[in-house]
Amino acid sequence: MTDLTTILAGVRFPNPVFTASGCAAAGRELDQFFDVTSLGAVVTKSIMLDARSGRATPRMAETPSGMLNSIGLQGPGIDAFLDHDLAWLAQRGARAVVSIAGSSVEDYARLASRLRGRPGLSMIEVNISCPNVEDRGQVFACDPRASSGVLSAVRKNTPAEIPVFAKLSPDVTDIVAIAAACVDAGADGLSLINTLLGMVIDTTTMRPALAGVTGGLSGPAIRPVAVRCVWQVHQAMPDVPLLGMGGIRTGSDALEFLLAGASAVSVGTTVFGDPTAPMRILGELTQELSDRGIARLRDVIGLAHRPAQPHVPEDPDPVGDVPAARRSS
Amino acid sequence: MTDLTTILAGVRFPNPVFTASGCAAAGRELDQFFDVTSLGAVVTKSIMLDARSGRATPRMAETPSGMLNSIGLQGPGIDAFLDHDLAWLAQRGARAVVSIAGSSVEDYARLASRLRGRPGLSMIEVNISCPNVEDRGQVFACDPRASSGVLSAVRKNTPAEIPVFAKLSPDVTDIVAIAAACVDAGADGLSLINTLLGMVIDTTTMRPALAGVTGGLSGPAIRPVAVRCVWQVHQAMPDVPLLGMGGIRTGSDALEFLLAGASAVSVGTTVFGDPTAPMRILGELTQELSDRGIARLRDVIGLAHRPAQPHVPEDPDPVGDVPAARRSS
Amino acid sequence: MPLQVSGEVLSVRRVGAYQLLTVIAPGIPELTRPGHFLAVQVGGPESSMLLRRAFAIYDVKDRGVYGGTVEFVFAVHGKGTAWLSSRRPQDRLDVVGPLGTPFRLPTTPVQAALVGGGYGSAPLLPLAGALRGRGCRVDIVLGAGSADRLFGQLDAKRTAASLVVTTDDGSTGQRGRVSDVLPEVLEKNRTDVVYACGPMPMLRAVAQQCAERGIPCQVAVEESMACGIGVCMTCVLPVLGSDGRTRMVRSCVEGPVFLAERVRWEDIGTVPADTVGAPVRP
Amino acid sequence: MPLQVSGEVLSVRRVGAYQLLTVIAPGIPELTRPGHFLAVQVGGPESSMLLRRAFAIYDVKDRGVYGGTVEFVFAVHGKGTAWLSSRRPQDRLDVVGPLGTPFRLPTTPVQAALVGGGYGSAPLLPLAGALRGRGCRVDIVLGAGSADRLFGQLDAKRTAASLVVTTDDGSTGQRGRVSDVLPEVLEKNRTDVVYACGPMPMLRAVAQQCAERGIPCQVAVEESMACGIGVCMTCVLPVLGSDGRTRMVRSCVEGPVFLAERVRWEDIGTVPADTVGAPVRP
Ligand SMILES: Cc1cc2nc3c(=O)[nH]c(=O)nc-3n(C[C@H](O)[C@H](O)[C@H](O)COP(=O)(O)OP(=O)(O)OC[C@H]3O[C@@H](n4cnc5c(N)ncnc54)[C@H](O)[C@@H]3O)c2cc1C
Ligand SMILES: Cc1cc2nc3c(=O)[nH]c(=O)nc-3n(C[C@H](O)[C@H](O)[C@H](O)COP(=O)(O)OP(=O)(O)OC[C@H]3O[C@@H](n4cnc5c(N)ncnc54)[C@H](O)[C@@H]3O)c2cc1C
Ligand SMILES: Cc1cc2nc3c(=O)[nH]c(=O)nc-3n(C[C@H](O)[C@H](O)[C@H](O)COP(=O)(O)O)c2cc1C
Ligand SMILES: Cc1cc2nc3c(=O)[nH]c(=O)nc-3n(C[C@H](O)[C@H](O)[C@H](O)COP(=O)(O)O)c2cc1C
Ligand code: FES
Ligand code: FES
Repeated sequence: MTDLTTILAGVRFPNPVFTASGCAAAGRELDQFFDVTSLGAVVTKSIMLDARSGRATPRMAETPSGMLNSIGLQGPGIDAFLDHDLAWLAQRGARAVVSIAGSSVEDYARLASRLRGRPGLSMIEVNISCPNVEDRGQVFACDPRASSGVLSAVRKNTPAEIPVFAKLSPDVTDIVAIAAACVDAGADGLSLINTLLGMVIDTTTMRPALAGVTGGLSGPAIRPVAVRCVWQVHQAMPDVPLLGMGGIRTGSDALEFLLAGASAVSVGTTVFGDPTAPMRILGELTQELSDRGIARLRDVIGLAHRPAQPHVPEDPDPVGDVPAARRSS
Repeated sequence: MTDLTTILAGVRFPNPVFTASGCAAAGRELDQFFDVTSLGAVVTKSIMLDARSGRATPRMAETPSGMLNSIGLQGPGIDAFLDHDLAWLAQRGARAVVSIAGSSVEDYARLASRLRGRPGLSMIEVNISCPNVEDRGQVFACDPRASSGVLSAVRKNTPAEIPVFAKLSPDVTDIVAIAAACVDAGADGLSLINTLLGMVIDTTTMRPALAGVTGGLSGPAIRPVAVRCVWQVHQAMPDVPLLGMGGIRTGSDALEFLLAGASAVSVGTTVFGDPTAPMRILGELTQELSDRGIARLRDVIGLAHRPAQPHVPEDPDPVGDVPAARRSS
Repeated sequence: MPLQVSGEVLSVRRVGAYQLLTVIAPGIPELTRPGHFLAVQVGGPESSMLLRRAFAIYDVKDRGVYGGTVEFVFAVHGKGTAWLSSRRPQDRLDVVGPLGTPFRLPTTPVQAALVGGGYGSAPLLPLAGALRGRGCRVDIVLGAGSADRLFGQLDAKRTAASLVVTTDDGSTGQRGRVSDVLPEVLEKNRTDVVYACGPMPMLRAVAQQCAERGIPCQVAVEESMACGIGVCMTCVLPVLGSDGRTRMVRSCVEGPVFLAERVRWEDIGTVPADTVGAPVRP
Repeated sequence: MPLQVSGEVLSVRRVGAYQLLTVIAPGIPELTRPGHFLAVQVGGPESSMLLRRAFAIYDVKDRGVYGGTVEFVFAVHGKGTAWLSSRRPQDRLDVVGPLGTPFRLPTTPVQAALVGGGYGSAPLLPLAGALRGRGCRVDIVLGAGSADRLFGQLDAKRTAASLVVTTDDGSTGQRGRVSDVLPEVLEKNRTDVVYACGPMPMLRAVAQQCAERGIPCQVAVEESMACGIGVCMTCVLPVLGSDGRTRMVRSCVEGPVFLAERVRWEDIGTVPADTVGAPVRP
């Protein structure tokens, strides 16, 4: 039996497969398809202080192996969320990672305070890919100082036993610098990655396909970028736990993120095409590990950073159909 | 008959479909599949001063709707390139856009000087996604100052009638800032975009799939990011001509880039799967334009930025099977 | 409680301009009510298309030789429906359903009018059966661009007390739109309730005609959907709640069937300023 | 001068552990020589797989009922070959070929030994025919992991003056590797020239055995290829030029067939320090 337990900043999760913020609402709809308590955790849609209508439609466009979305953080506001969504998750027995989003440092601090002592809360994910109204709408996650401000405010307002993860945007020149700023400000770990800024023009109307003009690109299309971000950040700070995400579709994809340095993974866009995917992925990952004779999940975390084992001297002449060139794909 | 002519910084090209640097060598191999003189231009693989072996293999990995490459700018060096490749293109009657790459500002300046007065040269594309040996290997394209240094050196060493385009990396926080720095330094136009930094881990060997660890992500997967970059830069500087690229596979994709603000497009990765693609795309684009009753290609450049025409009041009840929701896809 | 089923394609048949696809999907028929929809995976395992396509459920058979089949009617529109139209018997198809909120049925026998545009008739035909089962009189109005885009005309003729057909080009029935004939149908039959499915502009016109006459109307809308199961928030439209406040409501869960008078027809594609949580405009 | 042809699949047949695919590809047969390869598009129009897959050309027919067909043999390895194995007659397949530099044939009748591993025998069988056509004696050695991974044994028996078969598991022929039996074959037949195709480690072993004996040897290598036509530079390996200098050489254009003594076997997967343009190490 493979030990799938993973520990994020001191908190134990029975397995490393989580949902991704904004791709599972608050778990209730997916609970129709599988038992959400068998997930490592449910990561809830980023919640803001007040109710938000979100943007106008069209809010999505399918792209090659990906999709764009521009939802605009539609949600009921923190109070309704606590009463209806977090309460449901707690009562259901699921582990909840609550994602929070704000327009100012103050917003984030107040959100963290509202979460204090709530049953069911395992961890906070701080979505900093939001425009900062106090800085001409500049996205927090694009600036180390702004990111640091948010994270230190959230950390200060959160009990020590609840890990605070900063969720970073890949749309930056140096993701390691942002990661370091968040960790220095008190983040216990990092979630990598949020969507890439993208755009589709509808060639029929000859105008942007989304009402919001640009949107966030997600899905397998971005997986190589996500794996690179996890790799770079783990390389720079091997002791900081990472929650990896971006285009995970199979157990082998999940393993890729673990090998790059993630301690757990979120499954996002894939759920739209395959609502039972998180359970399938968990099963496939377990199989991948046992196929490799790996008894404990934590033994593969960051493994790809270690030099390849000095393996048995190469067989000079294995005749078959698995040529050496295959190492490359 | 649709007028496909496009003008980049004063230079006329008979049509807007170019190859992409590094995806067509110097045109000779593709000339076996179609007449390379019918392209808008052949953009040659980035050439350096000296011969370069490139990186070890594996150099590529297929990814969902994309691929990673890590070639390492293998090439024969500028002298052999001028004698064999540019000379061949000139003799063949093709328009050549020569891409240059260096490790220092000095390298770029010398490359530009070596290109002076060469027959066949229509334009220079300056690939600044290269590590700067004089700045701890920091990539030029990631820093406005470094980008500016390269562009002003190349512009100074290039005759006025040859446009100099800077080719930008999307891996930056603010592509408009880099674009502005290049234009201020004398770039006549911009090529958008180079590959995104990505990575694949081979889950069989549990190690990076590429010998170079990270590689450049290209193909339709990145198209929404490329269109967004073209849109943002055109929005900020509508008078700067843009050469758009990133995942173009069909004439409709090419049209998307033109609508976003590109004056011409490069077809890269698609050529690997479909060597005759540039000609197919040119045909499809011509058809798309004539289907829309557009007589001149230049009328669609940047069109998506203009507000939609105040169209005929909506038909209150068109019964058929094209519901309103379809505007979104 | 929707199911995810990897079923076998039984047949794909051309019906006029449309395709009628039958798939074996045990468990789904029993749960289906008229107005429910399916979300269908397209493109196969290595496809670049990640999202499911939504289709109204037309017919279901609970039992029979194959242990439960589901049918839907579709127009080839883009890449996903092109792929669907090339399915052959025995190919596998992954479907999720039944999804959404179906049509609400009257509890007493009333006079019902059903208005379908194009393939929008697909969910109305089983609805007609269900209404008849409750002792309702059913009048049907079907419209389309041209004769080949009318679906289920024969079926409708059999079930309905009356059938009126319109086409834009006059290739069959009356030349014109369903809204040209609907007022007369409503008056002649003293219609108590209207059900409509079709393109959004048609639904809007029908909704208005019903509102003018005070006739309750249910419509099945069609918005772009990424997930179809309520987790993504892409499929919203502005709808008035019972508290009189407008919210951006998910059409995949709270719809696709809505009470027509609750939908803010003029504001679809916008966020009306009085929506709960609307951005504060300076 | 390769062609790009969208051809019709004639058949896909199982042959032991492999698949044999025949496609109508007018124009390609006439240009093909033994050792040429094809690059095949996989996954269909909306596939997430962008790159072609390379396969050695096995058999070609220039004329006949279908106006030119091409055959190749493949192992199902990953997603692309899985898709290929599910092709049915009449499906379309886009192929580019013939590609690469084929085997060079001797100008005088010599004693030739052909060594194939797994599906590596596919290009050797037409080569055997061509060599026989030039009056050469042809001895064949085939090896594989197990009997089902031997391809073309019967064919080889017919064409060759002698045939030796090895399998790793001894399920047929001699238990062992081709390199266990090759020395004896070379000596017994006084072989003048060797041709080999198979996995890289096998090629390396054969190359070494030939080098030790001073027998010229040509090998067809297999490197990951993104384009197959010479424009991308992904498929390189370190090869000595006639000037004695090592270059990273494209195996899709200058290969896949190389003179074995020119390939720097130990350095494959690296850039040897003395390669033209190698990075200067501090
Ligand atoms: C509740 C509901 C019921 C529907 N019932 C039917 C039906 O019975 N018969 C039928 O032919 N069609 C129906 N549609 C429309 C059908 O979903 C689209 O025609 C189909 O998704 C187009 O897919 P495509 O791949 O061919 O087009 P593409 O343009 O390639 O699709 C790209 C993306 O846009 C989405 N999209 C495109 N058009 C529509 C649309 N009109 N509505 C929603 N999403 C769209 C697709 O789902 C996909 O995600 C229904 C839609 C909804 C929401
Ligand atoms: C010149 C040449 C001739 C070949 N001849 C044959 C043949 O006759 N029969 C046969 O079964 N196979 C042959 N191969 C190998 C064949 O190309 C691969 O098995 C095939 O590409 C695997 O594709 P996949 O989609 O199943 O695997 P995936 O692993 O999904 O492929 C992913 C990517 O890696 C590449 N790749 C994976 N394995 C190889 C490999 N071994 N060699 C090159 N590229 C690879 C693929 O082309 C693709 O781009 C040949 C390869 C070359 C270069
Ligand atoms: C429709 C949609 C809504 C999303 N909403 C949020 C959100 O509210 N907060 C957040 O941090 N990330 C949000 N994301 C980003 C995902 O959590 C995830 O980081 C990203 O999509 C990459 O993972 P994927 O490729 O598996 O989807 C959203 C993504 C999608 C597709
Ligand atoms: C194999 C390969 C090699 C490339 N080499 C270069 C290069 O030498 N110089 C350069 O500026 N861009 C290079 N590129 C980037 C392309 O020119 C192009 O900007 C990018 O691939 C996006 O376009 P595409 O998606 O159409 O390929 C290369 C891309 C690939 C795939
Ligand atoms: S389609 Fe995802 S919430 Fe409705
Ligand atoms: S495969 Fe592209 S150059 Fe050889």
